[in-house]
Amino acid sequence: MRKTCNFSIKEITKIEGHANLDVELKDGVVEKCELKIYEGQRFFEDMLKGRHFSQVPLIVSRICGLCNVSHLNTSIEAVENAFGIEASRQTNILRDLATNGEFLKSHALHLFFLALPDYLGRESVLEFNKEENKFLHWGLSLKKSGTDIIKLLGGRIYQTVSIRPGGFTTLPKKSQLDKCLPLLENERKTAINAIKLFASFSEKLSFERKTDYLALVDSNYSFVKGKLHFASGLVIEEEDMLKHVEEFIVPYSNAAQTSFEGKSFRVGSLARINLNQKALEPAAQDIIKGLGLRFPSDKIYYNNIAQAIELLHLIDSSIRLIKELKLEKEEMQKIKPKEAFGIGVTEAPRGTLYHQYSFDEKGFVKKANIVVPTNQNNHPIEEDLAEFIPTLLDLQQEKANLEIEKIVRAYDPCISCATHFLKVNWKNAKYNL
Amino acid sequence: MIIPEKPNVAEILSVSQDTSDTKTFEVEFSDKNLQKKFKFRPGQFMMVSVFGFGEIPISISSSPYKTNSINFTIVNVGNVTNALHKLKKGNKIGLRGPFGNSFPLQKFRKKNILFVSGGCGLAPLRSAIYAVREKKSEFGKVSVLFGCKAPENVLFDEELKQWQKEDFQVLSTVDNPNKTWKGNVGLVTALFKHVELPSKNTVVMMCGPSVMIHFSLIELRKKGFKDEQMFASLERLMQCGVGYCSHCNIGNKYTCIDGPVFNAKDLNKLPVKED
Amino acid sequence: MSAKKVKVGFFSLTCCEGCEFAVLDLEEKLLKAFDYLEIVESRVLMEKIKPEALKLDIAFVEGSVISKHDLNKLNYIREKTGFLVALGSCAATAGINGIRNALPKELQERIRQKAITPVKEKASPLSAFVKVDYILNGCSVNELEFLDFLNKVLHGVIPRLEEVPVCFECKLKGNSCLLLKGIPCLGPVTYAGCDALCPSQNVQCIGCRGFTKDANFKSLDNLLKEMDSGKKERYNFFTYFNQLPKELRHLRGEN
Amino acid sequence: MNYIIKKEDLPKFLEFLQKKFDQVIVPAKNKTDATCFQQYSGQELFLETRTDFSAKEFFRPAKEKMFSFKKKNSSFNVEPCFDTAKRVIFGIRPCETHALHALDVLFIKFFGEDRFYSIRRKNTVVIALQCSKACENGFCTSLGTSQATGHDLLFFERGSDFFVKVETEKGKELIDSKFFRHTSDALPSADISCKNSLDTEDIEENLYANFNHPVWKEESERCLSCTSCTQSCPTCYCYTTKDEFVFGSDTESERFRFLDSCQLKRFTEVAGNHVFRPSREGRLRQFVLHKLSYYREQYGVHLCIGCGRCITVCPVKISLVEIANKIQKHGLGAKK
Ligand SMILES: Cc1cc2nc3c(=O)[nH]c(=O)nc-3n(C[C@H](O)[C@H](O)[C@H](O)COP(=O)(O)OP(=O)(O)OC[C@H]3O[C@@H](n4cnc5c(N)ncnc54)[C@H](O)[C@@H]3O)c2cc1C
Ligand code: SF4
Ligand code: SF4
Ligand code: SF4
Repeated sequence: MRKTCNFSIKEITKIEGHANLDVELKDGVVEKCELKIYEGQRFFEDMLKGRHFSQVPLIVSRICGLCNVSHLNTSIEAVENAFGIEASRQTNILRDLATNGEFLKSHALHLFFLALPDYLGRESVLEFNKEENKFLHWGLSLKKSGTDIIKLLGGRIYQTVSIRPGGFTTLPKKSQLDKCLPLLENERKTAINAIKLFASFSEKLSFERKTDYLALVDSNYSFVKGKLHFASGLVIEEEDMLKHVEEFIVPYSNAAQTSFEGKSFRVGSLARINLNQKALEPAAQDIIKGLGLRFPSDKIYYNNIAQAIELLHLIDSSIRLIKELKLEKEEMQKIKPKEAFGIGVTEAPRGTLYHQYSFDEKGFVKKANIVVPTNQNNHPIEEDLAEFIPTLLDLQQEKANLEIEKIVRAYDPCISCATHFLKVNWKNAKYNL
Repeated sequence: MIIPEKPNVAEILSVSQDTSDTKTFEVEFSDKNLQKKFKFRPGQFMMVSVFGFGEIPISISSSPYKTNSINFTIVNVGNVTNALHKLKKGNKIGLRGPFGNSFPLQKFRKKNILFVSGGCGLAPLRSAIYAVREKKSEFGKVSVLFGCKAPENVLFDEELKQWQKEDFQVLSTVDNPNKTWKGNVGLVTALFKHVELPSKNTVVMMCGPSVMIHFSLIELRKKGFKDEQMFASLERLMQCGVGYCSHCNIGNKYTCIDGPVFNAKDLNKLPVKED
Repeated sequence: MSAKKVKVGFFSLTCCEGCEFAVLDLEEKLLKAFDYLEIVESRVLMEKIKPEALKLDIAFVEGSVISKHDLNKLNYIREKTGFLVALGSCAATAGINGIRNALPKELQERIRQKAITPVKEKASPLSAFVKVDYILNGCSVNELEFLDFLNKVLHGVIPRLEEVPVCFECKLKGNSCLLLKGIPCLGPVTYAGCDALCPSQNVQCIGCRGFTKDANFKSLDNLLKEMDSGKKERYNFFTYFNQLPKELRHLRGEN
Repeated sequence: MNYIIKKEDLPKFLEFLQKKFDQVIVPAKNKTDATCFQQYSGQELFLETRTDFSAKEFFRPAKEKMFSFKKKNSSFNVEPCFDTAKRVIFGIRPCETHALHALDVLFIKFFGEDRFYSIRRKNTVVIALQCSKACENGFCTSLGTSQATGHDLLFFERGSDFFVKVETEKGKELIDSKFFRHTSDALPSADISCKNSLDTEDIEENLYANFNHPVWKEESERCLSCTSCTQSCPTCYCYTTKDEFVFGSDTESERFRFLDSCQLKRFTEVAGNHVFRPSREGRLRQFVLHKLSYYREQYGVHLCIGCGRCITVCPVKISLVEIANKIQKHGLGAKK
């Protein structure tokens, strides 16, 4: 790579969505590094205007194919919050379970199908050799342990249907849920192997940068409840997130970015374990110790290890939840709409997710605001790359590009989530969003 | 145990390409006994299976006096027929039948016969034509009318010529002629004026698209034909051939068991044209 | 099945990519299908496209056409492909993206001005621009329907889209009808094929598989009206995944 | 010979049956609160009135495998796949025993046996339950189907007991002295009176003669063509066959048959997209006429047994009784 050059990486692959990267390098210093997300915007926040609250979860779950349960849960939390509904204990447990299922699915897919080829030096999973093909089976069976749960609870894996404000429209039989246990038990081994596998790659991507982290912290490692912690020290209530996190538009990209006190911060698995390691299931904590892994960490590849550790945590926590669960028939709560305002914050597989709605007296949406994890991660990605690229000068351009993409992929960015929320600052008050 | 829905394996003996989208298959039951016992009457059809692709009703187009094999003439219009068209000599298919009623030829003794056909509707009539030809002395004069879209769609070209030589009156017409076409142009009904047969003592057998049948009946009535003299073979969706699936229901009749051949008098009572 | 592997590609325009992942959900069955398929392009799965390799037997395209970029890509795919399948409702009917098409004109115009990559006036299904050979509809697609499609296509059979409403499958599953319980449902006007997924979970069908041609919108609308569903609710309901049908123009108004 | 069994002993009786049969089928609620017939597994039974869905699933399933085809040495093995499970059905109502009778006529008696049906039928013992009150939309009394036929045992509700009438040898074998005791009491009354009534006089000819009556168009304007009527009807049997390759195989395929519905356009659609009965009006008429006219003319019994399910399940409240009565009253052939 020349010391002074402009280059761009077109269509970064093996990530969810479409993004380019433009870089201007001068005398070995990055002058410009722009992650250009050009995937067409879908304007979800505008599309939600005038829609009935009952439709909101169903529409927003279409924001992302991979983390639809997270969008569902978050929007449901916001709707219930607005109309003063308190979900029952059982409903909460089932929602936790569904969330676990989705994390399992999402992490397994990302680790084995998108990230692993990087570490094995293959172009794609389709080029794995016989020996490496076994990793695909690991990935698929881990994923299946998650999707089985989602399918049971939600009716289907993508765009689940039975998770609704007020409860579940149908409940599975306890015996059906119990049938998931053997597979989950069985997958513990695979998860442990996965952790070891990804830990063994630590040499391959050693980039490290000190930065801030944000995650929902709760003594049960809940993805739904808790307080928001910044690694730099601040602890805030869920609903105050936007009082501290500033969202801003970048002129070159279809996705917004965020900052906290003017600086970037990372979200996602790494942030969660950095901030809340002690709340992980015991087996997950043990293996961290056993392998001598050190959290908090600022190494970005640790994000993949963190995902693998979460796999084990998710399995154990799902087993516990299912075992403890006594499934009873429960009617859905009736919701009476009123003029109201509600916020929901949860952890999605890729990080903190924020939904906020205001409704009119009949329950139609007046205004919606959604902040997704990838918007938050885009900012640190750019800053990482600005530091990282100058270290690649001895590499050929093509090789360098690959290294750059690896960093981007380690974040598991979900562009299709990120682009659906173009923030528009209207001058005209009528459509002030 | 007889299972009416169970196909019997049969072998394709030969395939001939009649037109660009039509092939005639000569087949024989793999079970020689079955083939020996096999009998049918002109106008009947069989259920033809291409294993893995489906089963369709197809009329028998060969002579009822030819017993060592069965002929089907099939147009490639969809998935099963397309799969059939890919098969070659020696390939195996499934057969059930024969099903349905037939043209009541025994009642037509001493009568003149007018065949009216459109497109692959000539296939079932061909079987009847062969039957009449075999026992020529028992019948009166014979006219065969045939219509299709274009000259390249003309079926059994050689045979039409052969029949003509054997003093059947054979008239063909196409909708879209080309330069070399010497026959008539227009719908089959336009051929009626050339038919030499008197309306009295003549029976009509027809098979073709439903519009063709509809207008032929109207035109022939104008020429003095009585409904009792006219027979048409109808087409409907069929899944079983034995009255179980009800798809071919027209009014209180089933095309597969009460038909496919209907007397025009009965047709009047049926809601053939429903919309 | 022919000895030669069938070359397929997966492409995504603007959407959530859920459909491509739904297909991945076939798991071991999909791996088995790889015996017969050569995946030439799948951005989720692999690195850069190899343009010279791009001569496809089948292309599965998910997502709607929203930008010029989408359109160029779609035209390119069409050129290189024998059989183009619209995968999912975004590609088939514009799906959820189409909601934007019904927003007030002024708002739409402002959105367009502000967008960084030029956005087309409307979110459109693939068929608005190119010939689509087959539609696998649904949000997300039904993976079993996808498998069935593959199985047929590998044997040279082209399945056809039949005029069958969701209710048909709903009743086959022995569900009680939501309409009879006073809950609005789009089952009677929506293409079946999902195995009546939503009604089987006690959730109304919201029409994600597109409206049938045989749909009796007027009658269903009247029925919903009798169930005390207001004009705005009904408008909302019919336009979840589909453009408002002509017969129901009267529902459009101040929104 | 008549017997009595305590209602509280019913579960024990069903468990006893479970030992003798592969499947014990009972009426109960499903996940969506619809009532239907399902395998007994200790669940609460639904015995108030007839179920929403009929028991036809166990005679004419929605999807059944008919044959498996295996390619072998360039020929094919054709193997029929019969369902030979031994079943007992408890709690089917008198009207539905007539539905089975109507199907027997076509699938067993008329052309030779449809084995897929007849094997199931012959392997099933039918325990009918007499209705003690008329159901919502039923009109069995008009069609003479309120008394059971062709069943093996008949249960009557009587206070805290069931009164049991034995009809066949097969039924007799199930009378286990552990639960049943002999009785010489008189048979309880089986009379019910339906609110709905259908004028059946010359109904076959009259309906057919009124093929073009305006009522068809009027009613069909509301029709959603949702097929709920045909699917809930205990006698709707029309089917479509389909072949499918076993996934990933060149040599193995299977033939299935699926329940179809005349309310769908595809029911009469042939190659080239021609539909013989395209209009909603025609499709609705086909349903009513097949039930009340054609079948009787062909096979001597009505295909409608007056259970009223099609009326109950119709989201837009189209009623074949109303249509038929309207024609009987005002159509051609109406008695003045
Ligand atoms: C009594 C009778 C005799 C026939 N004789 C001949 C003949 O001699 N030669 C010939 O070429 N064709 C004949 N046909 C028409 C032939 O059956 C159809 O062309 C054929 O079924 C099309 O099947 P496909 O799978 O290729 O088409 P697709 O469009 O793929 O059909 C799908 C399914 O629909 C059904 N179907 C479609 N069209 C028809 C149809 N017209 N009639 C009945 N079922 C249909 C079949 O079950 C088929 O499997 C006859 C039809 C009938 C009813
Ligand atoms: S619930 Fe919906 S899909 Fe099911 S029958 Fe009723 S209207 Fe149709
Ligand atoms: S029931 Fe309706 S909304 Fe649900 S998956 Fe099927 S078509 Fe889509
Ligand atoms: S037509 Fe209606 S009333 Fe008659 S048997 Fe069928 S469902 Fe029952």
